[in-house]
Amino acid sequence: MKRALLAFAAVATLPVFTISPYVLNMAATAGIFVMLAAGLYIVVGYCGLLDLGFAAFFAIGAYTSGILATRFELPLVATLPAVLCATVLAGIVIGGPTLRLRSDYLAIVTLGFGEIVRVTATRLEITGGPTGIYGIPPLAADPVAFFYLVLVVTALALTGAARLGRSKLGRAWQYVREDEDAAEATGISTYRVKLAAYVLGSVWGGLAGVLFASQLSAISPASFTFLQSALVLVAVVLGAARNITGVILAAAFVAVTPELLRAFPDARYFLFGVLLVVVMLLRHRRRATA
Amino acid sequence: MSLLSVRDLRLSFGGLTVVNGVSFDLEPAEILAVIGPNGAGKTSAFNCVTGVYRPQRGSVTVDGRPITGLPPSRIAGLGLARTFQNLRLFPAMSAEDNVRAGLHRATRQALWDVLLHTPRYRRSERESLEQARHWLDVAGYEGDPGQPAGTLPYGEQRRVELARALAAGPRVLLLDEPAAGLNHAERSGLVRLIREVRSTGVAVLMIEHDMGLVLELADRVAVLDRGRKIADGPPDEIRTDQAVIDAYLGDADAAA
Amino acid sequence: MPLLELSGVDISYGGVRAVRDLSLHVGDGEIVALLGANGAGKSTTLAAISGLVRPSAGRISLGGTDLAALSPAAIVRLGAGHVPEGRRVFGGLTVRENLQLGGYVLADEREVNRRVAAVCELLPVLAERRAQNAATLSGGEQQLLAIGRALIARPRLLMLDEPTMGLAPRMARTVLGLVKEINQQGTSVLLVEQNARAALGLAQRGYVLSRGRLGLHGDAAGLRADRRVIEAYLG
Amino acid sequence: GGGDDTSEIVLGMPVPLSGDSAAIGPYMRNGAQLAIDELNAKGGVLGRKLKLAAEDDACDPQTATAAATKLVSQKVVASVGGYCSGATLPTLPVFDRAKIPVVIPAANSDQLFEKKLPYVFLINSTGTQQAGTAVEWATKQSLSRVVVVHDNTSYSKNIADLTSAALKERSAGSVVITKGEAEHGPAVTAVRAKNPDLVYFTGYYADGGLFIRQLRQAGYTGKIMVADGSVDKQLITIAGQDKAQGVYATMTGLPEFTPGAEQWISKYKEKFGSEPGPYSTQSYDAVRLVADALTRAASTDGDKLRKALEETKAFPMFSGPLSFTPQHTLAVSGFVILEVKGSRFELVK
Amino acid sequence: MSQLIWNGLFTGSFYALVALGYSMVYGIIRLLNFAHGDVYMLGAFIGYYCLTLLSGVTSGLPALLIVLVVAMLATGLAGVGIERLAYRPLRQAPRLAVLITAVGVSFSLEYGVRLIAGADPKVYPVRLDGQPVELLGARLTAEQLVLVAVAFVLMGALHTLVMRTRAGRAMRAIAADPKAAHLSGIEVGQVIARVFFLGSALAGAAGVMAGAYYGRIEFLMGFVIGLKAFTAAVIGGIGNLPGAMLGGLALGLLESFGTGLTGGEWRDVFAFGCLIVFLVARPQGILGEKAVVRM
Ligand SMILES: Nc1ncnc2c1ncn2[C@@H]1O[C@H](COP(=O)(O)OP(=O)(O)OP(=O)(O)O)[C@@H](O)[C@H]1O
Ligand SMILES: Nc1ncnc2c1ncn2[C@@H]1O[C@H](COP(=O)(O)OP(=O)(O)OP(=O)(O)O)[C@@H](O)[C@H]1O
Ligand SMILES: [Mg+2]
Ligand SMILES: [Mg+2]
Repeated sequence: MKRALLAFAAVATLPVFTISPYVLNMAATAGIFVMLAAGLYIVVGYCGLLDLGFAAFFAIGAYTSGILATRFELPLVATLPAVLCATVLAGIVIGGPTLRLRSDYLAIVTLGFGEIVRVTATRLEITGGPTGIYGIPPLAADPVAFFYLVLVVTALALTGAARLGRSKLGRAWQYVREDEDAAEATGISTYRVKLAAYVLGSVWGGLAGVLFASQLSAISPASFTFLQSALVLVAVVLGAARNITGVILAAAFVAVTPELLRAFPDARYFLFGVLLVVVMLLRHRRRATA
Repeated sequence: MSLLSVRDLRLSFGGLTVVNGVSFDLEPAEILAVIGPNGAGKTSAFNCVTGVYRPQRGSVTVDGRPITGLPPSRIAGLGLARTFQNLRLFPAMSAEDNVRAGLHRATRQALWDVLLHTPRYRRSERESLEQARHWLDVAGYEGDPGQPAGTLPYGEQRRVELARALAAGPRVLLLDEPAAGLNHAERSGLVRLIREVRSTGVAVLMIEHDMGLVLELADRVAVLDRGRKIADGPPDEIRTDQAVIDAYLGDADAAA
Repeated sequence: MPLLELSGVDISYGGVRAVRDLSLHVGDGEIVALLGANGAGKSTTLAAISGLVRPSAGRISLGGTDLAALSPAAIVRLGAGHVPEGRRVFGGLTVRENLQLGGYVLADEREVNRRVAAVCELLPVLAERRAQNAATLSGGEQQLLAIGRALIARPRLLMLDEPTMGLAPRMARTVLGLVKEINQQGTSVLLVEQNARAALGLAQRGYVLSRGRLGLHGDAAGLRADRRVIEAYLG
Repeated sequence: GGGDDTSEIVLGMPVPLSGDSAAIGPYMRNGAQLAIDELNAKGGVLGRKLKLAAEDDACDPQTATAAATKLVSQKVVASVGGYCSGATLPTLPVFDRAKIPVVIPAANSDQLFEKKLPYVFLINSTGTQQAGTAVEWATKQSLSRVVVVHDNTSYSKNIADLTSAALKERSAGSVVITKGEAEHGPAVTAVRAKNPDLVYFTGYYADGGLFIRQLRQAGYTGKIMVADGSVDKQLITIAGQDKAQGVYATMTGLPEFTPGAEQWISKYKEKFGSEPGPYSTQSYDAVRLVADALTRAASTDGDKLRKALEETKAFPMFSGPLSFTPQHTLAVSGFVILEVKGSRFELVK
Repeated sequence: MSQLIWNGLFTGSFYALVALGYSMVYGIIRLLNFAHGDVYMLGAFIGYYCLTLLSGVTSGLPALLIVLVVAMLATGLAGVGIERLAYRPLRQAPRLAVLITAVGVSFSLEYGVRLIAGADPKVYPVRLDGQPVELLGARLTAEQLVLVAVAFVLMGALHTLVMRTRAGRAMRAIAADPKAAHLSGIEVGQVIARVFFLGSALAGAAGVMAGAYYGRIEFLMGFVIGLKAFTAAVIGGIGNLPGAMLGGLALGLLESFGTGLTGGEWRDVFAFGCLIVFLVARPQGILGEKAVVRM
């Protein structure tokens, strides 16, 4: 806890050193990604449900707020209730019938769901088709203000996720992750517990989507691909030694590394891939010898 | 009306009938032991009672209320708690968190209390932790309550499982071979514990191969063989029943 | 020279020492019992002999060969057989396939099938369930399968980790009888068993582990008469 | 840096260098680089050398925004990039806020200029113009059943939708292929079921080549036309020369048809070791246009540069002389019809 | 109608071809091998360069066959190498951990090839270009028939290998319980390496075939097909090879009909929608067995 506060304070001083929009933008991007990872951590890390379509909830949040804000000229904040409703609904609609499935079958269903959402966004008029929606008003126009907004929201989201994880509900998620049948036999309604994880994860993802829409002022299906889902998952798994602090670092790593590698435009994803492997192997080596 | 009543249970897999017309009743504070050769259908019958399997025929009632077809978690909520023949702990979680699974239904925590860390929430957490430790004590657990259950030695794992079942505050405790893997000293601890539990009015349904334990504890013994109940009665009667000796005990043990 | 020899073996799990400075041996044709309370380190010792965990100090040799550099599979080929704690049958495979896998190290498939048939004769329960998915067997049936599987390869050293756990009294006697029979055919046995009475009845010698250290050891008759053993294990 | 008068003038260029449009980025970057090298060889602009800063936008809004903020931080004088409309859109406010003019060589969605951002200029013709050309041609050929095939990228769908709308009752519907996939059998079957006499493909050459190949293999004998994204020699190689014969295209001028262009192509080849590709010419022209405007503005100041761009009159480009409409789009589009003959596209008179 | 079915079957056979290798690996170590599709891509590129090299010596079908063998060997070895370097050190780690290195390997392969070969699509020097024939109201070519047949034969052979042989038993034993597999004398590492070799070689072969059949290859060509292979493998029932085959065919048919019914617009929505409904109705996949719950 103390360490988390220190880290928070350290990151909060960033604008003292630089107000380069590029650095702040990168930091905000990382923050949003951390928030996404916190949401997915609830689903995958705590509850052990393999979700390969998490970007769908990200998209639902971003599109809901984007559409409402541009069509009805609402400020982005005013769209939050609708975003909450939409993500909860989406969580229930997709989780409801499918959460009785086991691990990898669930993975396919979520993968399919992610694709369905993305393709639908590409096809519909209201979502702006392949070009997407443009001209979304920002939550905070000034990069420094937006940076702080993201920082605070992400910190709250992380705290929330961590607190949930330590609660009765969070333990129930972990029981399900460890041994679903035993959990059920012990009196835990695994279905409802899983649905709760799914819905809460989707709310987190949706809220991250609102931040995202604000940051970019434009959203399009290209932001919500399977690759995005996979990268969030990478962050969660890379960071997860059942510990949410690790997820923060990992998410920041996954979000920022490709940016840092811009100096090598042609090789950057090659290097990113190699780095992922190396980091994972090192991480594991350290654990093995510990 | 019995606390737990099983009538004419029948379960088959494909063509194989595993439980065939089994009936028994259980009253509060009664210990019923179920014995029988390997593969007789004891665990399967347990699984029917606790909702893991859905029997093709027959009924299970608690206080006269039919429970067949309910999901296992609902049945557990009605006061049936069990342990497993092949331990089913949550291996990466600590012993005390394992026990807290049993407390799940009794603990109330609102989402807002959790997110805001209200005093109410903290109290509830503290209480559940204390209770978990209490039940670990009761079950005779001696290790570190914070150690991941998967790394505990077998005997300790059994105790954690028992504590988890007890923590649920059951009216019927179903134990599947509770003494397996315990040595002599540990076994006596188990006997004491089961007696204690019974004295609080809890009914115990117990599968066990350790005849000594069965004779020592059980009020009644039901014997299964090839899915059918072949005998049912007080331990002394069962011990000398020729069918039971043939199917289960063999000669040497009957003498013991 | 003894068939199996451990000298000064230490084993730890991520810093926690489960076994310390353990030395023991099993001679050719012997049955040796390994006793101890829960968590004493019995299963860990067997795992180390099989190569599933590696000792941090000390030496283990089988038939004079140091096992340190050998893979678990190579140790099996050297003649070790291990019926592990918790049965560990191959779920999703049939009983027959499980038994055939017991003979994986033999190249001759027909010989394997002959031995499978022989084991099925010894344990008719398995024969009855030959085509059944091993995961659906009852607890006791799985235990028998695990034992049967280890017999196929006809190991020189058979390690049994609580083989009678979950077996009905009749069946438990059958299995122990089987162990004796196998031993008489020349297999050495290292037996971990909670039923100390039965174990010491069968074994020539015994070791008692407590908290990872070697406590008492000696011949079975002596141990059976030892007050401390009686109190803790025989009652 | 902008202050120092002898330092380089940096032009930013967000283009896709990774992701599934990664093939396009290098063509654009090379085209722009060629222009810059030429200009520098003549002494640069305003007495200063030009420099290109190409950044990967991966056709992804987030990466593109990062690229744009990075370029803004580097104090570029103008941006000459933009390929995918969806990824280009979020970069516009970033540049606009910093008063940095953007000359978009490739992306051409209507949304790019709908918001009337003062610093944004499009030098690619719009979808409407291309669709108009295609429909006009189809009418002249009296083709009465036209099927439009697109790949659901914003560029491709835009042309397809506009074309369908303009065709009115002569449109026999549209079929969608998936970008990057190799098997178009189901789409081919769907096209054939509509029994068209013209198939207008508005996607990119890499898919177009395969699509044409499979369409012909399936026995389609009617006419085929492709939009400018498919006008590339690779289309012919991928489809196979025999199958590509007689394929028509709507296109805004190719270097081949501009006087002196042979020389341009060989210069490009010499420098980069490959043929120019999609949007090489537009990127080349974008840089030249900005350089011209800089010279006319006699300053690197964003406002002055914008004004100079707005005042551009008949600036010679591959696609014809350029002037801007008040919306900052091309006043005249120079669309022509091409046809595959042998191993190359040729102008249809 | 029959054309739709044929299109679906043909596309599906391609998916199945890749899915078979995927399913083998996946069935044994439960690895979501994101890099599998990229090995397919690697095969296509290796084939491309070999054919270019050979173009002076031989050409046409014989060249293609030689190249097929070379590419299979090369991708098989690449698969073993990848397993050795990136997956094996994580054997003890949680199952999902390997997923990360798999994503990393996928990126490295894709963009590594891009570094070497460039982002432009390449055109295969040798192309199968059959004359279509009419059969039962569908147009199909001999090449297509051969490809479908190859997929079926491979499925049969692999299924026999896994279900009937000693090696196959060892593979399934590892899937069920690696520790117990050790105790049965199975060299777990070796068996897994062999499975990777086989799976990767199959993917490589499919890559060369795709190159020769479609004629166009590019560095991201494996990504989508990898996803589809994964989908097919799961839909078919985890680790079940005939299931993977059926899963591939089902996916192909769904896509074909999705295009037929919606003009391609909603193809993926249609296909995935059907799959989701199917899985909800049959949670163990097409041929998968219901998981045994024993307590
Ligand atoms: N899914 C199944 N398919 C086929 N047979 C099954 C299945 N599940 C259980 N059986 C068989 O049903 C019989 C009863 O099993 P059960 O586990 O109830 O026995 P048990 O009395 O508990 O035996 P043990 O004392 O060995 O634990 C066994 O012979 C087992 O093989
Ligand atoms: N994977 C593991 N990680 C950490 N500690 C472990 C692990 N496995 C066993 N231990 C510890 O090693 C010690 C010895 O355990 P072991 O299983 O060998 O005991 P045992 O004598 O077989 O007991 P039992 O009779 O209960 O089976 C115990 O303290 C146990 O907690
Ligand atoms: Mg049982
Ligand atoms: Mg043990």
